[in-house]
Amino acid sequence: MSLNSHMNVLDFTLLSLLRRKFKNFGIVLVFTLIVFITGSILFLSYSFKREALLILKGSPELIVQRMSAGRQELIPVDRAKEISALPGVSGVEPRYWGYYYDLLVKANYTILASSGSLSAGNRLLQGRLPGPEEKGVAAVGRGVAKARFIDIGSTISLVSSAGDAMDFDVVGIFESDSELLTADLIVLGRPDVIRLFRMPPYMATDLAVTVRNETEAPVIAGKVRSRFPDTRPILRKEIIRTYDAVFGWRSGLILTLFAGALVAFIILAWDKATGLSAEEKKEIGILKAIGWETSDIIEMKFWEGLVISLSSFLLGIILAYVHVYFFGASVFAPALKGWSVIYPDFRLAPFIDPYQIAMLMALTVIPYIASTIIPSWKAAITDPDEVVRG
Amino acid sequence: MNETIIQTNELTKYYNKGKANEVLAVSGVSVGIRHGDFAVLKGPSGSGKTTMLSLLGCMTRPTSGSITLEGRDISHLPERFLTDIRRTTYGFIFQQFHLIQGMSVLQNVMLPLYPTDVDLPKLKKKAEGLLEGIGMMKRRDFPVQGLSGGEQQRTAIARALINDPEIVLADEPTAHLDTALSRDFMAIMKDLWEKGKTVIIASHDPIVFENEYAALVVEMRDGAVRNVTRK
Amino acid sequence: MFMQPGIIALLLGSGITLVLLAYASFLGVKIWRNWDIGSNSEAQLALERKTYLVSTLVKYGLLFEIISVFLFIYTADDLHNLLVGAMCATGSLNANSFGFPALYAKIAVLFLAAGWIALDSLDSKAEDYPLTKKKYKLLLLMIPFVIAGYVLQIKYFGGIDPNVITSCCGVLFSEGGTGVGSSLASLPVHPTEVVFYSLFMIIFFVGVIALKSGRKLFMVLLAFLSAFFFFVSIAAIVSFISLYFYQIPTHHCPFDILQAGYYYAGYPLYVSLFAGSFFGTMAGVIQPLGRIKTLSAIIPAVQRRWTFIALAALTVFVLITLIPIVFSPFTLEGY
Amino acid sequence: MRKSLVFGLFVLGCVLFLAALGATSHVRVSHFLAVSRDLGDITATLKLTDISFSDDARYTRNPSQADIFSAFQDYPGSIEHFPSGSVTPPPDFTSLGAAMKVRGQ
Repeated sequence: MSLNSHMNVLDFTLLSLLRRKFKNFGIVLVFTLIVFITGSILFLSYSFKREALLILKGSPELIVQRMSAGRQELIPVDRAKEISALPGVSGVEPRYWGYYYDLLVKANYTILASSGSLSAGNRLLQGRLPGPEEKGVAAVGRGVAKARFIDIGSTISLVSSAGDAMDFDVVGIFESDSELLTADLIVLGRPDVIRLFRMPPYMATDLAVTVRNETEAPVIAGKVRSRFPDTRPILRKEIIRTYDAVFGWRSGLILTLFAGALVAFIILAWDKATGLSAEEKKEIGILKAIGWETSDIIEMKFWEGLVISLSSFLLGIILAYVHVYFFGASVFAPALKGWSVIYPDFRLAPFIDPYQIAMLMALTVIPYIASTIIPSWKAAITDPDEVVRG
Repeated sequence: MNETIIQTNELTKYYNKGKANEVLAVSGVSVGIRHGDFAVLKGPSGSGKTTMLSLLGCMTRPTSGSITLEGRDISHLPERFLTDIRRTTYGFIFQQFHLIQGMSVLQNVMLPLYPTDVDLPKLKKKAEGLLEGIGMMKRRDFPVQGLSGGEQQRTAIARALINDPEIVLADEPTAHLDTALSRDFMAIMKDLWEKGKTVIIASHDPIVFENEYAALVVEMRDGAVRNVTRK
Repeated sequence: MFMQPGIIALLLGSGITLVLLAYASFLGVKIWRNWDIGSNSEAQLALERKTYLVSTLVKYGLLFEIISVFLFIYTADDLHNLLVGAMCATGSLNANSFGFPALYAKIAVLFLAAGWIALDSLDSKAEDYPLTKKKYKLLLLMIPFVIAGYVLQIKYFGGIDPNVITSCCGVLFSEGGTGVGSSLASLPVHPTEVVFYSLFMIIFFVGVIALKSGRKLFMVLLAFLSAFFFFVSIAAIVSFISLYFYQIPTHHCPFDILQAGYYYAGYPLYVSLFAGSFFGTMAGVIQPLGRIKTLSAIIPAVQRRWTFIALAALTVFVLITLIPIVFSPFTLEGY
Repeated sequence: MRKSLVFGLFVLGCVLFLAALGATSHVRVSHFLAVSRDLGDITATLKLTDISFSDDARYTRNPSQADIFSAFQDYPGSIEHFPSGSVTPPPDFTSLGAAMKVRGQ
């Protein structure tokens, strides 16, 4: 047995598959769809995960929040001083931020106080950020700009907690490459945020702590917690781990829900393989009678499974790739993203490696192939003698 | 050339042994077939001819007794090796022709050697040669289901010859043919026999067993040998 | 912990492998107990036909097991973000005591299944199937490993607590540490290099003699050396080969070379190592079978072919290990 | 041409196409990696902690941060929204005479 014989058997298999075009193309179609759906889910969540991990590498190492009755409360700014006195802490800065529900477009914005400017070469902001103490100006995310039809130079009007309208000149808009981070942001000067939310004086939303050595962040978090028992320190590492778990969890959940469809397909494959028509059975008997061996028939059945699953697998992966990375996963994104008004519209970076491929194989090809083994063997042991006896 | 090629000894075959539908198809058959014999298994249907042919052709193993092929006992060989023997030594022509529907004449002829290490273009050439020899070349790419009975049988003959078999077996070859076509078939068989092949035919058609060159006629009834005539 | 897509895929894939191999051994027991090659009964014929099914099941089982080993390593690697302190797959696998044993069980299944398939192909070449009874007993030997691999992997994933601080590979393989990992890394670089390359030279030499002369002694010697070389190579990969690939003198992880950042160098590396040591060992293992009459004509040719494959694969393996050593400016002088 | 060759070419074509996609993916990933430096800059400057992934409800916008707002504020009766909320829409309260609509449904 060498290469020629395998190629010949493959030839025959293809010929034989083509004789039952509709049935086999139907199976390839359904299988492709299964790979496409599974692949889209995996690619999408994996890319989100990798992007989130990269993006969040720059976020504060430690956030200190004050809790009251299990809810987050504003934190007195003067605690910053005490925390910065802890050994290993290099700086503490209060953060002022909150959510704003826009009745007009029924969307949630994130309002954030500016604290400094971006580095000079940053290409992701068109215009500039408001200065920390500047009043009456704003930088907004693409999503907000689209929802409110604004551009640089227009004004955006928000209603403060006191009920009066505040107008801001838009001086900066984030570029679309940054939408995964900034879609719903409105960056204002600090005095404006305080006025908009009517925050009491000397209070901030929470404190961002920078540490000299990140491996010591948990120790510092412990110290903060023992000094201020009503606080909740959040480590960057924890956030990153949470994101990792969450995306894995989400796609796992969808996959589990989707498993029903997969099982249905496997049953179809099993049925197709076991329900050999009398004609097919007779053919296999003839092949055996004219000199094909049982293992040749098993090989033919192997090729049959391979041709169907490999074609579907490759087509499915290609479609999933195009769907996720060229069309922004238009079919599944809503399920993963939730039902927002401002959908961050971004092009995902295609992080793909053998892991995704192996995972897809284990989820689609292996169950299919496995479900055809025993039926193939049953077909292959057809007695050649039966054909002779008619 | 007159030494024995196949020798059977007390060959017995049961189907479904030990079950309610047990059938004794062949019982205690001992015959010897020589190189270059033109042998006919003669007898009414149900006499065990076909089972005998199946046993001689390595399609199935005997329940007891033995078959020796060129001095080698093959009655206990596993199926894998029986197939090997069948593939290299035998050409089989079935009563119902047993062509594979939906494939062309040429493809059908080539089929037996697909799982061997043969080069496909070479195999194709050989198959075309065989088709040429029996006047089927014009039907080369015809799907087999569109052929007449005689043409189907010619295709089946070409298929049986693709592996240059030493022994050609045919089961009731003339059952579905009219007299003229039956004579054509016998002419082809005679031609093969003259080329030195051993031909074994199971039939109850006088056109077959009353031939002058049918050297060995084994008459069977109820699974046993009634009469052996050697001319 | 089980909701990660990687874990779902792994449990599904290796679960199927488990079912296939368990069914194969169930059939194996049936065949082993009722086998009688001399009989022409219909029951014996049915058993003969079942052998085809068992071979097919084990072959697919091996194929799926290969995918599942990779998937297991990838998933462990992917989990390191969830675990405090884990920097790569090694750290994740150390998150609890089931990680590495699960991997070892899976690798054992790989070798056993491959060995079984080799025996099976040998057996089917002889007309009386002389190895059948032995073969199916061996199949039973594999089952505990398959089950252990599956159970350990479930315990491993079930036992992973994303908050547990695990030792990352930097800590694990640091010279002062304890445990299997660090004792591998503690092998000093230069002596390991010398042992590794000289052992390869010896194997190559023995292999060539075995090829030329076909003498029993050298075949058996080759088998022992190949099996030993497998462990030496794993130690060498942890000790110095991986360092040359990463070009970092402290990164001893044997899994990261499978990643895109290192041009997937790990795949040819491990494939050639596994194939080489497998065929080298098998060439000697089948030596005693030469005494069986129907196999005696077949075995020498097979041994020759396997020895040749083994030498070729091991040469490729060693050449791959040399690439970064020769072509990169990185050196381990002083470490 | 023999069928096995046609199939081989089909598989080869698909693999090549995938390889081409892989190459473009490499370009896009490296583009993203370049952009991600600027993104990291934004994260660091504005001290952001979360990605703008699901802003359907306030409390899903910054999942890593404890919230001033109760989980039930936007959709009364909605079960804890994160992460399962993405596949579980809030319950329908129209039977209680309450008017509530989910965008896009």
